[in-house]
Amino acid sequence: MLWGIPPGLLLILGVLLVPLLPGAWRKAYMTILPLAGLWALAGAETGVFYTFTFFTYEIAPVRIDGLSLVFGYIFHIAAILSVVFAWHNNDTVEQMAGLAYAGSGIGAVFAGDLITLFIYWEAMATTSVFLIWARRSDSAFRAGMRYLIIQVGSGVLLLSGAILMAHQTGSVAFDKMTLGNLATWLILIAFGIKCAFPFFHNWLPDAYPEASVTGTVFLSAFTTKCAVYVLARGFPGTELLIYVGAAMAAFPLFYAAIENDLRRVLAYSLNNQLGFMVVGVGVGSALAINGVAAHAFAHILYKSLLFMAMGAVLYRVGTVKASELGGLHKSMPLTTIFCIIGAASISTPLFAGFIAKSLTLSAAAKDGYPVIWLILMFASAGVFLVSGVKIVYFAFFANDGGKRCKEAPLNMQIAMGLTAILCVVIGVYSPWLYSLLPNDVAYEPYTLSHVINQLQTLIFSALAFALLIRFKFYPPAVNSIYLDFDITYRKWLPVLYKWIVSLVSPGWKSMLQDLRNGLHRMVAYMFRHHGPEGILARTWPTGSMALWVALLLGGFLLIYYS
Amino acid sequence: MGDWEFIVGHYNYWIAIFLAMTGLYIVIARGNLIKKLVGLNVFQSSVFILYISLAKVEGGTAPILARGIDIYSNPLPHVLILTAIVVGVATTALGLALVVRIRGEYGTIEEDDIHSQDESM
Amino acid sequence: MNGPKHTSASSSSGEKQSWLDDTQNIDKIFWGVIFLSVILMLLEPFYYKKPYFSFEGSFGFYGWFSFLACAGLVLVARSLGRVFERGEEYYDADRNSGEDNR
Amino acid sequence: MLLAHLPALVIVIPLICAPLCVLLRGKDWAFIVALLATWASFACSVLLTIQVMKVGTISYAMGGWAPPYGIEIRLDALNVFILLIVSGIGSVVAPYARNSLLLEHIEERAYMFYCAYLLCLCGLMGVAVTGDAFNLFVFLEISSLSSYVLIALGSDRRALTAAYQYLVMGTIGATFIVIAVGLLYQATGTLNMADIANRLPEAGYTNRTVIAAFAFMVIGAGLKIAIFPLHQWLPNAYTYAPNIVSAFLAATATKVSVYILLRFVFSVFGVEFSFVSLPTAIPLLVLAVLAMFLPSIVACFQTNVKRVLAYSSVAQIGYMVLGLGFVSVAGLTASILHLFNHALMKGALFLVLGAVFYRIGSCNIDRMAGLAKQMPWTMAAFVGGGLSLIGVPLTAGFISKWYLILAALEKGWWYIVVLIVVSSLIAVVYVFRVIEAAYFRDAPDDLVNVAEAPISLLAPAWILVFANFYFGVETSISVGIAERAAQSLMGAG
Repeated sequence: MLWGIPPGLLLILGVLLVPLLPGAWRKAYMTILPLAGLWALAGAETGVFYTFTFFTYEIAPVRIDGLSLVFGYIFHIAAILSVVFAWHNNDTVEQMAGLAYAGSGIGAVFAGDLITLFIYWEAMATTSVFLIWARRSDSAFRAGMRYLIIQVGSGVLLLSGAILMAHQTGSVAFDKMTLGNLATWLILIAFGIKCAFPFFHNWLPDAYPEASVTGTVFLSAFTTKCAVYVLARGFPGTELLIYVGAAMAAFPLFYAAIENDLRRVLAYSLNNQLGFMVVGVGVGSALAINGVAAHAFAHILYKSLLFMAMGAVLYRVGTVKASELGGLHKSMPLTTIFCIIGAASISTPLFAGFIAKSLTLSAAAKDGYPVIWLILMFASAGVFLVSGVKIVYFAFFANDGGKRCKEAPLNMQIAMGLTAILCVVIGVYSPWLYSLLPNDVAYEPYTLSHVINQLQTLIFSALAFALLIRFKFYPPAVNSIYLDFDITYRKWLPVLYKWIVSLVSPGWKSMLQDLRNGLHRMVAYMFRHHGPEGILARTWPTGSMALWVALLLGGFLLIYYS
Repeated sequence: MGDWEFIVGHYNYWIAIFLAMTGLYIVIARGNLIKKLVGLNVFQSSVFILYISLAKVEGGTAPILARGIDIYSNPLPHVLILTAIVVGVATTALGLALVVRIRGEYGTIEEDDIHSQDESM
Repeated sequence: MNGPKHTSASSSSGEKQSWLDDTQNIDKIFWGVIFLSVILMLLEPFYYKKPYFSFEGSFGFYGWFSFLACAGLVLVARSLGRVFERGEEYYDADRNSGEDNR
Repeated sequence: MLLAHLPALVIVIPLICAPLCVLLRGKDWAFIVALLATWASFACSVLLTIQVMKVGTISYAMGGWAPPYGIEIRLDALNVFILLIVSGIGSVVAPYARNSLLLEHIEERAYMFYCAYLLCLCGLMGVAVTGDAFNLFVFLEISSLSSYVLIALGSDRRALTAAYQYLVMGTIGATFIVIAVGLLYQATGTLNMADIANRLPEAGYTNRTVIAAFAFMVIGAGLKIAIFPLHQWLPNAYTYAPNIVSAFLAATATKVSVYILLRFVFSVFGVEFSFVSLPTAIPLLVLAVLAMFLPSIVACFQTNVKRVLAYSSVAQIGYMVLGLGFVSVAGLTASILHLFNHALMKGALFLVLGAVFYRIGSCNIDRMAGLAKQMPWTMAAFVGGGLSLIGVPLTAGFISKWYLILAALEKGWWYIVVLIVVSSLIAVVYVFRVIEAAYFRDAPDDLVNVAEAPISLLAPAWILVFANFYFGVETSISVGIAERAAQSLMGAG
């Protein structure tokens, strides 16, 4: 803890100074802040700090243990890399939103109880939406709005679950939960929304491609991985998650294969990778949880690398539509290399992805889930084809779209370079990452059989891709969108709503009209009696006043004597 | 004490009640401001009679401290009524002053005319 | 480090002809990939695969499984695509094509 | 030595200074004398309050005559509280007179005004302090007569008819009270209120004279209080009177009459007789509820803001009588508390209207449109007073409404609570009408450059507004005294 400030809050409060600093100072300050956070985190010892009681509930804003430390480190690293990537961009809103978003993500990871978690959860939602709105286009605004509704909706579910749990168990501590009652179901659904479970996943492919160039890099790291962390913390070993994870790993690939907007392809492949982590959480064994942490660590790196590459293309060329790109390797050679490293490190040996994902795969295999393991194999082959090869091929090598542009700006190259180096280093020297993992389980990724199996998988999926391209079976990238589950709430629901309104409104209007008339009549009636000319307000002749006195006296006497 | 004695025995109270009712009636019924004041006076005089009749002691003379006078009617109500009379006079004087001013302003002292003038204004 | 496309280290930016431009080099890469896959299949009997599951032990399982997986994935995706494809303005023009850049 | 005669001094000071003002003739001298007189009497009443709070009931024989025969001044928690209100308002309103009279054409006879003002103050304080029934009638007549004069000084010619009507009704009311006192004297043979209370049981509570006396007293006091059906004289009187007079009378005159009713009904006749053997509670409650609603609705339709406030006074009196009708310590506390709080509210509001009248020459709501921009301080004071009238928390109004509701709940009459709340909502309507006009409409064209009211008018208004908020927050004094008074009334009954 730097000067006693909890890790997440350090960034969030630090953001307040950002607008005050001019140009270069601001960029330096924004980079040093997460660095300081990382350095403070490195020294921190595990335990629960700053606990206080809020009404009768024990609040533990900072809890540091093996699992949260790993996520804490990677979140800080991701924050640093994203800030470096965004050096060229001096839109204050985006800078502040980005850092605050990273801060709230880190805060959520270290939250020890559901209430602190809820606060950071909401903070993440509200700060991240500005990264989408920073694009300042109408569709970005609308996508951001849908994104916000879904994220805040997840926050509300989390809160209601927390309240129910506090009511039932009397404590809001955030630890392993079982799916028995409504409270934990609500909390699971809340985590599921942010972890892009099937049917809740649409905000991911809908909002991420709409965010700004640098915004998506921030977005890709925190929300989803924080959701994975809370799932790993709250629901390890829940059988249901294995099947949900498997589904998540499979279906996005189909969309990614035919999708035109390359950042949307990456978003779908992000969803697919989350599937791996969710399966890991579902299996729940020590090895699996290690796998989840390692995979999250590696995935943040190579996914943000890919998003950076696509961001650079979008920044230079102005579009990431596969149908309009191609042949950029000539004008952006460095970005091409980084993109290839990013694609490779999805699961190629000697890169980060390989050593991380193999943990999950072998955990699944060890615990005897053949079908799940097959789906995961299908998914890992597919994801290499779709987000690895397709992105690189269509963006940089396909038929020349005739677009020429300068190389990505220097800060982008630095950021991508650093991320690439990290991917390679972690891939090559795996014990470093394994030392960071929560449970210490001995696992050797680089066995001969494992390497060859992995190479076979990759080379044959590349073969499939080459044959499909050669014989023109690969669907041409065409400028259209493909319907997803979100058609329900973006098309059918509005139509239904309009239909209901058209039915109800005539009745409603007439009812309102009657009400208004009734009111007017009443006021008019009141006015006739109480208005200036009314009997009650007119200046009475003295005689009638005296009459009233006599009447009242008579009345009282009658009552008293009766 | 039979009904007849009851009525004859308390004839002064009956007079007081009669005066009070006529006074009130005049105030209620008459529109002329001065007549109302006269009615008010009649009403107050009924109070005076009520108090005085309280003070009467059988066979008592006027309450004067002098030798030879040992039975005298109760002096207290008399004194109270002195004050009440002063109050009555003051009220009537003020009322009449007001009527003079109203006559000056409105040109009439009939309450209905005054009322209509105010309404029309 | 392999992948179907192998870029030349010395490609220069600007209009100069890059090594990849002539189709002859692309064929070389294509056949390189096929050659690599054949070698890997041949290596199969020389190492013990420690399979967890029975089907994992079959000959060259990882190779043909991933080939079929990818090919199937793309073909199914293509047919599904035709069913779910809609014009850009489907959600009443609220999804632009990501034109403007930051 | 002087402190021993403090109870008498409180009345004597204004009584002596009144003729003094007339002799001095000069406008400034008369003002100074009047000011000093009111402040002196306020100081005396504060000292008396402290004494009573320490010692309990003080009894002072006027002229050395022992109580049952001589006139006695008895001061217990209730008297001293009323004394405090009357002299407090009197002292705050007095400096106001200096400026507001200049305009209202009575400037050359200002000394007459100060004399009547002091007499009225002396009469009201006399009623509050005296322990003798007939003496109470005399002081009541003194205050009434001087208030008729004060009202008749109004600039509008309708002030004369209003004063005349108030005279007639006031005299009828006072005569009813004197009849009641006479009948009580007949039944008990004494005029000292405490003595009457002791002797009434022998006279027998089923004695017709006592019942008749009670009826006359209730109606007489009711007429002076202006309880609902008998309130017709009040609106014209307060509307057409000069602003300082309406401010002073609205805050004190009706309060003293409520004191008379409280004193007679609870101390003299006793709770057991007044409310148990005779069914007085129900009619009083009915009249109170009517008073809370009908005048408020009328107030919503008035165009002259002073008339709005006059009708609102009738409604607020309904609250006091409501508290009285509960016949419980909590009810009485609420009623007595409302005496105090209402005096603050109405005093402040009428003073504000005085300032408005001083600048734009009318209190018509349309003429007051857009006034907030030109007279921000004045209208802010109006908003302060208005909030207290509505009973917004942190104001004195809220406290009295709060205790009223507590009393109603204690009796279990939750529908009364609903009625209280609804009538306060009506109060919101007529207060907001004025605020809306002043703040949200733009000024009529001929009233564009209106200067802010002078300090001498604003200071008293703002003092009362601050008092409203002070007693809305710091309630120990007001509730403390009201509680003791209520206990003493209920206990003594």
